[in-house]
Amino acid sequence: MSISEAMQSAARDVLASGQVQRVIGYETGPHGRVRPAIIDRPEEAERLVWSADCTHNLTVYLHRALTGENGRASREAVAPPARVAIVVKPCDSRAINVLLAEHQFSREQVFAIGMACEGMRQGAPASAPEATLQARCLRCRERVPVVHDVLLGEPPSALPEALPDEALAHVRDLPPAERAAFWLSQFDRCIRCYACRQACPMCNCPTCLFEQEDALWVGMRIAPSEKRTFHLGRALHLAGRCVGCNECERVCPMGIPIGLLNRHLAETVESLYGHRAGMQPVLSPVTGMLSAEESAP
Amino acid sequence: MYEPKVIGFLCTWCSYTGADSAGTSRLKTPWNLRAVRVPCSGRVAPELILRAFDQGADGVLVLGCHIGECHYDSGNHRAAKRIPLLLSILEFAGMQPERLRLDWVSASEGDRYARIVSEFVDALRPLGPNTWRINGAAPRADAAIGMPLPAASGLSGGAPCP
Amino acid sequence: MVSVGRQKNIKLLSYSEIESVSGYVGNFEVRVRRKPRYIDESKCTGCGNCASVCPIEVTNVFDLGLSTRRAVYRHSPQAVPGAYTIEKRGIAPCRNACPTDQRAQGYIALVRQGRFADAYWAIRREHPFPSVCGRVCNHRCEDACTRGSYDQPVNIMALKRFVADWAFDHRDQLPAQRAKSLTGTPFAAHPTASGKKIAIIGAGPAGLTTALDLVRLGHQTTVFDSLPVAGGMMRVGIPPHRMPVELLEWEIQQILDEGVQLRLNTWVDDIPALLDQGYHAVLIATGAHQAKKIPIRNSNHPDNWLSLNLLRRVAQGEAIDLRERSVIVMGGGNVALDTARTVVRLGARQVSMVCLEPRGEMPGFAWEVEVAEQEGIHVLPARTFKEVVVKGNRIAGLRCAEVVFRGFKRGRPDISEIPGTEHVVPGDLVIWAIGQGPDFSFLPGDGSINTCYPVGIQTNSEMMTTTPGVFCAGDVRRGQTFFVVDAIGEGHHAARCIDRYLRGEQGVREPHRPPVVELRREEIEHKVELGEAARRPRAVIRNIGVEARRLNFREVDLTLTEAEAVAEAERCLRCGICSECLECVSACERGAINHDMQPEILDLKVGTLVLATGFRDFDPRVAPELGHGRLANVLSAMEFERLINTGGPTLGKVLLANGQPPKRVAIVHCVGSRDDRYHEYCSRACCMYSLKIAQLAHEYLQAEVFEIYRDMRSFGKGYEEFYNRTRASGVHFFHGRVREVTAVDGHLRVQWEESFHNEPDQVDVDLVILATGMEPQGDTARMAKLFGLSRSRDGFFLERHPKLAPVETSSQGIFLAGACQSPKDIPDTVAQAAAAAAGALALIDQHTISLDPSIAEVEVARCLGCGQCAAACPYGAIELARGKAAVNAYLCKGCGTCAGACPNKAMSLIHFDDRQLIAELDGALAWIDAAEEVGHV
Amino acid sequence: MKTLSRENLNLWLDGLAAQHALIAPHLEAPGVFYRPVQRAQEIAWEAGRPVLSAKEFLFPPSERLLKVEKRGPDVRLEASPSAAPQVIFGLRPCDARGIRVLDTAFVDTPPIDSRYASRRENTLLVGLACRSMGASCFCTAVGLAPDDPRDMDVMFSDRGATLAVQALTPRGEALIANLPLVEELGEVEPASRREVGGLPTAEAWKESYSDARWAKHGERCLSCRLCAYVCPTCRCYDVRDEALPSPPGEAHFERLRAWDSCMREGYRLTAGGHNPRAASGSRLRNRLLCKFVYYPHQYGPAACTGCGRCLDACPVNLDLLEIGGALQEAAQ
Amino acid sequence: MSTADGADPMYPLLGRLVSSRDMGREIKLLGVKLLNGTQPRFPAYAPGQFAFLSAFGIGEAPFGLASTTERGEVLEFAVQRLGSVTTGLHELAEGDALGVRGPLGNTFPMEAFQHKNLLVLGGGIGGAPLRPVIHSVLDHRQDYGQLTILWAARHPSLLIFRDEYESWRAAPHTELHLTVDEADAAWDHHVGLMTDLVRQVAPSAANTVAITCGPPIMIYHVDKLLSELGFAPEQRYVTLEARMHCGLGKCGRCNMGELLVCRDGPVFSMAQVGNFLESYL
Repeated sequence: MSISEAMQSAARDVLASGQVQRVIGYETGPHGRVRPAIIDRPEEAERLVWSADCTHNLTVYLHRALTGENGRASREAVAPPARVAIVVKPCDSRAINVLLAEHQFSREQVFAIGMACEGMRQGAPASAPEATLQARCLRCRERVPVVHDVLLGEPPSALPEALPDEALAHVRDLPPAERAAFWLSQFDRCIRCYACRQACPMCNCPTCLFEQEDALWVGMRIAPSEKRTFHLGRALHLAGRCVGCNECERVCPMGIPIGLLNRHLAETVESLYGHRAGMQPVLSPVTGMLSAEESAP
Repeated sequence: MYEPKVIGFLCTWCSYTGADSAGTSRLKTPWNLRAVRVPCSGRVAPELILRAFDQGADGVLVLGCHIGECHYDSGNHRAAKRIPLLLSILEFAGMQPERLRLDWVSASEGDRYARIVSEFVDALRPLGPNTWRINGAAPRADAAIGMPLPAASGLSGGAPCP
Repeated sequence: MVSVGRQKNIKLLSYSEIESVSGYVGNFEVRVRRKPRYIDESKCTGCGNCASVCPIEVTNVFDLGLSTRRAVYRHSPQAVPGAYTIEKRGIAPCRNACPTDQRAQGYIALVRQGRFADAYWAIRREHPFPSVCGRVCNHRCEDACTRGSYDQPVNIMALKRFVADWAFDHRDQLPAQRAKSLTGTPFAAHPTASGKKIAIIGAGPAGLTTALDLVRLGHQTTVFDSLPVAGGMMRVGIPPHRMPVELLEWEIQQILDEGVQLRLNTWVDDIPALLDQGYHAVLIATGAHQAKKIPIRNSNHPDNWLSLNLLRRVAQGEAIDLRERSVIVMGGGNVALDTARTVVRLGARQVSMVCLEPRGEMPGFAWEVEVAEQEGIHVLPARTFKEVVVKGNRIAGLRCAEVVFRGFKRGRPDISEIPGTEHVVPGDLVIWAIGQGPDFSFLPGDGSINTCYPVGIQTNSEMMTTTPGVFCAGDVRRGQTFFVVDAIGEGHHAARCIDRYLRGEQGVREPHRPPVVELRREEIEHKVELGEAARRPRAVIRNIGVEARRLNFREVDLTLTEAEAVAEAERCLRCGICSECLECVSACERGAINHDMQPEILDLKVGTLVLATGFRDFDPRVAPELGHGRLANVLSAMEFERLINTGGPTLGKVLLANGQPPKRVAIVHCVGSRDDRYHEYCSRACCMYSLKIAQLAHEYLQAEVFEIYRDMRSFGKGYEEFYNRTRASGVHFFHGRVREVTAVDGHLRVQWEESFHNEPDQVDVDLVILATGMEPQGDTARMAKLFGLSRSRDGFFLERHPKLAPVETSSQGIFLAGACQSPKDIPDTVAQAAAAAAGALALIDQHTISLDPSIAEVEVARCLGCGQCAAACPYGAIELARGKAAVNAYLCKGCGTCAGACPNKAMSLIHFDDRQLIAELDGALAWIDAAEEVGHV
Repeated sequence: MKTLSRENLNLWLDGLAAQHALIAPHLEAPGVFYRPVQRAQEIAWEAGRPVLSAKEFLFPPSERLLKVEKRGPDVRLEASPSAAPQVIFGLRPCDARGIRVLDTAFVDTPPIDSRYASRRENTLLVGLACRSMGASCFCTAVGLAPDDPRDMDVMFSDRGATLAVQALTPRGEALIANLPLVEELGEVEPASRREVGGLPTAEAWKESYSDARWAKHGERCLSCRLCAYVCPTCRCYDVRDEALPSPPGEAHFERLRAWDSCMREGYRLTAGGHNPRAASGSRLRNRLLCKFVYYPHQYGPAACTGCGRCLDACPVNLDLLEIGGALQEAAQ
Repeated sequence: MSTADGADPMYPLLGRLVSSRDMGREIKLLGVKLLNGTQPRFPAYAPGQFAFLSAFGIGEAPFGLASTTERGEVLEFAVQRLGSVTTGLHELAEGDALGVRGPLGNTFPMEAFQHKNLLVLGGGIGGAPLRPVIHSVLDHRQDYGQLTILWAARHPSLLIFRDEYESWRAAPHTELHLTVDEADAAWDHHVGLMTDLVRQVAPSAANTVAITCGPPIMIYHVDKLLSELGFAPEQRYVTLEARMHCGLGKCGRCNMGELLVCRDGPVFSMAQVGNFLESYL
């Protein structure tokens, strides 16, 4: 039985047995593109697939699914599902932990179908033959989701050596002036479509701080400074929360290396506070107390 | 002669009073600092500091009570946790780290207050005005940066994502 | 203070600790732990009888160690309430270690005071056979003794023996304090008869102890024993050279005097019958009197004797002649040693002791092995017995082989024989002393009383055998010989079990064991330093010479002299402070004393709190250069105050170490204050009290007084005048910062810097008084956490605002009064206290409280309920309710940390909200030249 | 047909760049964009469809409507200056159509939007025919062609060494008036077409309003604005006053308008808190129906140019053709 | 085409606040006088139309014109403080400058209403755009039949134009009915929802036109009720509110299906609304 089939039957079972009312997984769309699938009936399970192109972080749908906020065409409220099954990769599963810590839903509401992950492919299936793993997957050492109720697939016994983060090192090594110029040129391309934010499971504020009507924090102008403020601000809000799924960077139509910001802060948080987002369901340490030794004057 | 514009977030119990005592004891402190009084250094949201730089501040100085002496038990712990992260990301984005500093001044330490502010301003002068606040479009410079940027999710040529 | 005590609206919870504080202004919940005084405040008249009989002397903290007080004490003559208090630290390790719960520290303390009779009766409380355990005990008390961790344990056994012997020697004029020895126990001198009869089989330590306890509980007890003498092993197992018979007999007689019936020479073998005869309960305490043998070749040759039989014969006075015999004693335990040493006294030509265990691992006391060798016994350890060699029909010796001994595995020795080491130990009489077990032959054949071989008779936790009403205690229960204390311990327990069996609920409860004290090394040293325990080494036991022991059973070890006993007793550290000797209980005429008092938890609901936890006097030893604690005649101001106080330890006399009154006195200012090495702040009160001291020294001691001051700070009403008067009275004032105080030929030389021009920079005096400053109480940090307060740099509690809210704290409804907020003198303290009281009353009177307007508020529409704010709030004022943050306005102190933390700025701080702060920012940065302008695409 | 040699073309373009703003496809790290260029050689010739449409040069992501200067009670308003002339070169037919579509809303339907209008009348559209259609292109389904010249002022067709040129408007004529054009025999060979089916009729779209599938699609939608911002015809905007740095004693503001999208959750949220399109499905439906039903109703033309950008851009692969196809089936 | 001042429809006319008085809790009636000078006068407007007010530095928002041209040149707007713009408008002092754009949108077909009985139902701040209707009727009393005004609000303090009730009642063939969801001590009128009041008044549909304005949910229920009472769709008019930024049919914000509230509305007959693709709810 292929992993896709295993996933399908897992989904079918939990739906049929009424354990969950909804399954969030992957399906294949037009042009062979893999995309999120949200199914409510056992017979739909056959649509589900698993491949090295399932790069989306589906946890972005969890909160909305569980509160019944999305998936309506009319204003009649629909009763939200009591429990939702979701297909998670290791990185995605860490997002679940973060969201649990932030009380976005309870563990009981989630049935995590964990996938032993061997990394996601760069680019399209069309380019399959020469397709390489995404850079983030080459850097990643985790193969088994930290959160899962079932685990599908065999975690590979031998792990390839994790690659160093060259891009990050490169930017860090630039002289400040050049770094500033580099980032400005990147931010300048931003069209403020907010796909990065919308695709991020952690960006779940009711209305983004940087898009408030009153423009208190950042204006609506498409000037580099506004865009920089948005991106840096967002990175700050993700400090200690970002699980490195890199969706923000993937969905960016303008190819802005947003992931660099998050990775940089993730490293800072880990080195300062020894915290890695999502390894356990604990809040980001950023609002916490200093440890005894830190607080020593 | 260039004079840095400095915003100082002073916690009302320690550093603000410290500034007060610096004044009452006639200590010379640079005029560059414009004080914004906050109840506690923990109140200083990183976004506020970001905002200050966007509005053209050349430097931001956050002063709170010494760790362990916070009037609010541990508010300053939070500042001590957050602000390093802000500094880190600002530096990563190309700002000189000298432009943001978090330090502790107690109500009695007028001298310390004066010293820190002078140090801070002196460190800023050689840096010149902050180029952080930009007007108009930035130079499209990424051609200049020969770094391996990830390909865009590739709208061009219809390479789909993924 | 007194008026406070009398004021009916003031509930004074003295001797109490705050355990927790929760809630908020108007609704505080304070959990108070009232430490037990062990004395009922309402009954205590403060007469002090308890203190007069209390044997425990400890340093008097109130007099700064200048005097001592008893473990039961009154804080100070003026204390309110005047009730006494017993200071306990739990029970001493010695008591805890003893199976009989013997309060060793108690009788030791009494011995220390030469109150030997009291000591005797204190011992008798738990222990009917002090003379025995004063001799043959394995004294676990000493193993546990804290002093052992310092140098050597107190020789408790010797002290017990001393008391026992002293009592025996003075038995005629011994005050009859039996009743007193029963106070604090469940027993009564003249108990009301319960009408229950109990049969006890076996007159050993277990049986007799149980019998005595039961009689004291009002039961009728009869003790049966098959032997013609009572005492069991104590009587027939311990040879006279270790345990003189007459002492034991005297102790047994006292037991019989209390009404225990004794039926000797009676072999009971039908226990069910006893129950039929109207006994309501039976106790089997027959001990373990069967010596073991192992079946080796010729082990049944008539010259194979059994140790216990020999000892029993000797104990019963039979004259046995072993001259011309050479004896091999098999075994390495205490019985073997007793046997061997007995054999020596019976004149044996040669005595060898052969045992399996190597030297050092022999079960017998090591010291006694030495003694045995001194007495000429050949100890041959680490040998296995292979056969008893018989030549003709006489035993020629014992064939042994040397072994490697690896201890016991599942009761069997784990050994391996060393090849080629076989040899014969010569001898013509073999005595087996390799252990003994109980005799079960008297048990009913139907197994209704179950034995669990090899251990003994099976009992449940209540000591009852498998037959209801039949109990079992002592060696017979354990199946092998233990120590007398264990038997007594089990005896007590059996008595309680039986009583409970007979009376059900009304029966005696098991005594509760308070926690054991563990002194830290520095505590021990401190006690020794303060002289609470003598430094001298452990008393050694003298004994009669070896030759004096030939052919007789004179006791070998000598008892301590009274002087030695007292001296040894002085080594006790009194770990538990109160030793629960219970002298006070019998001394108190109002029955106010209750040693079982438990701490009481009070949950108070109060609207406001006032902290007046005061200060701690700066410890001048921290500044060694000033010589306090190092040089004689250097006093801290407080010490001087106590001394000059007529109610003080010296009733107002101030004399030098040499007994002379001081002629020249120097008062050193700013000790610990205004000194960046110690405290930067000025303690404010010292200058003025120094002036007072100066006047006292000047007027009452007619001494010449020198004030060495940094700056005279005589602010405040009438202070400057006081200073001028003092100056005018002839007290010398020298400006200076004292560098050090040294002893120079019988004087104290005070040297200082910063002296004024043409003024001295040193003075020789014979008394130096250090004007020590104030510092925060040691537990200020804990209190701050408890009450959610902050502390200022100097460690004192932090007021809400130095100028505008000096008595309030950042926590609304909590006020500060006195030196816990900062050093201050009495008028200031009173003023602040009044202000605090007024503040508290104001709040109470309003019935409503107005909160600080600047508190956090949530814009629910923006909140995503992530809980960062709650995590950031130092006061736990934020809860998540239905996925949104909610602020408890009472707990919120308005620090705004939540607003700083909230990623979406749903949390904002009223009066410091983001809009306002940003407006400030923009204003502050508005000096950007107007030319600058934002361009556009 | 008239042709122009590549050299001359480059010379001409360099000339244009010198006089006006010249906007043309330009290669940047993440892909090709319409950008102002200084010289012909900066132009990316072989690149496919640019990441973004050219609408930003007529309808910028954000622009100032007016400037407000407050001095005490007095207020001075200042209109923004009119736009400078610009030539957009290498424009794709779909993007040209996009601009035409915007014209109908901003210019052709009164009242005229003067900001847009002033840019539009200063802009010349110089097209470059696509040789073929990209993977996700479906211009043919909306009645366009890869080489459709209709919406251009001037149209170029690349023939290798030379390019065929045709002017379609007087302004176009004027623009190429003095170009060294060469008359060549033969016709420009048409670009290779690919027929793309499945796009429902306006009626079918309208019928689909209450189709349950919208909810399903909505479940997947992330409510970002990618589709709208890459779309050549999406023209929703937001208006807001924002502070400008001002001299002491004065307060300067600008009235901004910036791109907005009906895909945004708070798009219809009123101050009273009422949001008729709180559900993602209804927003998705509104956008697509706007293209094929509402927009035509309000301004005339259908508002989809078949550029296919939204198909590629959507992070979760919401596919207009797929959705439409399904609806079409349902309609029949 | 040019961007000369005034020609740009996005370019506001400067006006001054001549009066700002409280009508209820957080509700002010703003009187605006346009600056004369280079700017053209504000064209004549008719009941139902709206205009944008600019609180400079904060933004622009649409408000129904609460005045009539006939009653003078002062433009009146009832503004309830809800968002940032309305707050900004509330904070303006008399004499302060503000911007006005309009008049915008369609109007009530007052001619068509002539000689008909009018049922005017105003809920809360929604009553503001109906005031011109009432005024025109009162000013041309003889041209219209019976005028029945049903005025509702969540709370007495939220009722608008309270000071005019007397003059309304005083007019011939005119009745005014008030209701509030929750009353206060002083309240001696009907308590309950607008629908309750309608049931109580039970207006006859004969030769009557109903004009409703208020929160969408109220419009929805009232309209249902009216149709039950026999009002044909053509007899039922509403004015709808929607978020909008231009008022010119450009910004695309205010569409309800294919219709644009700003251009095709805000006044609709239920005959039209019935054909909306998208519900106004």
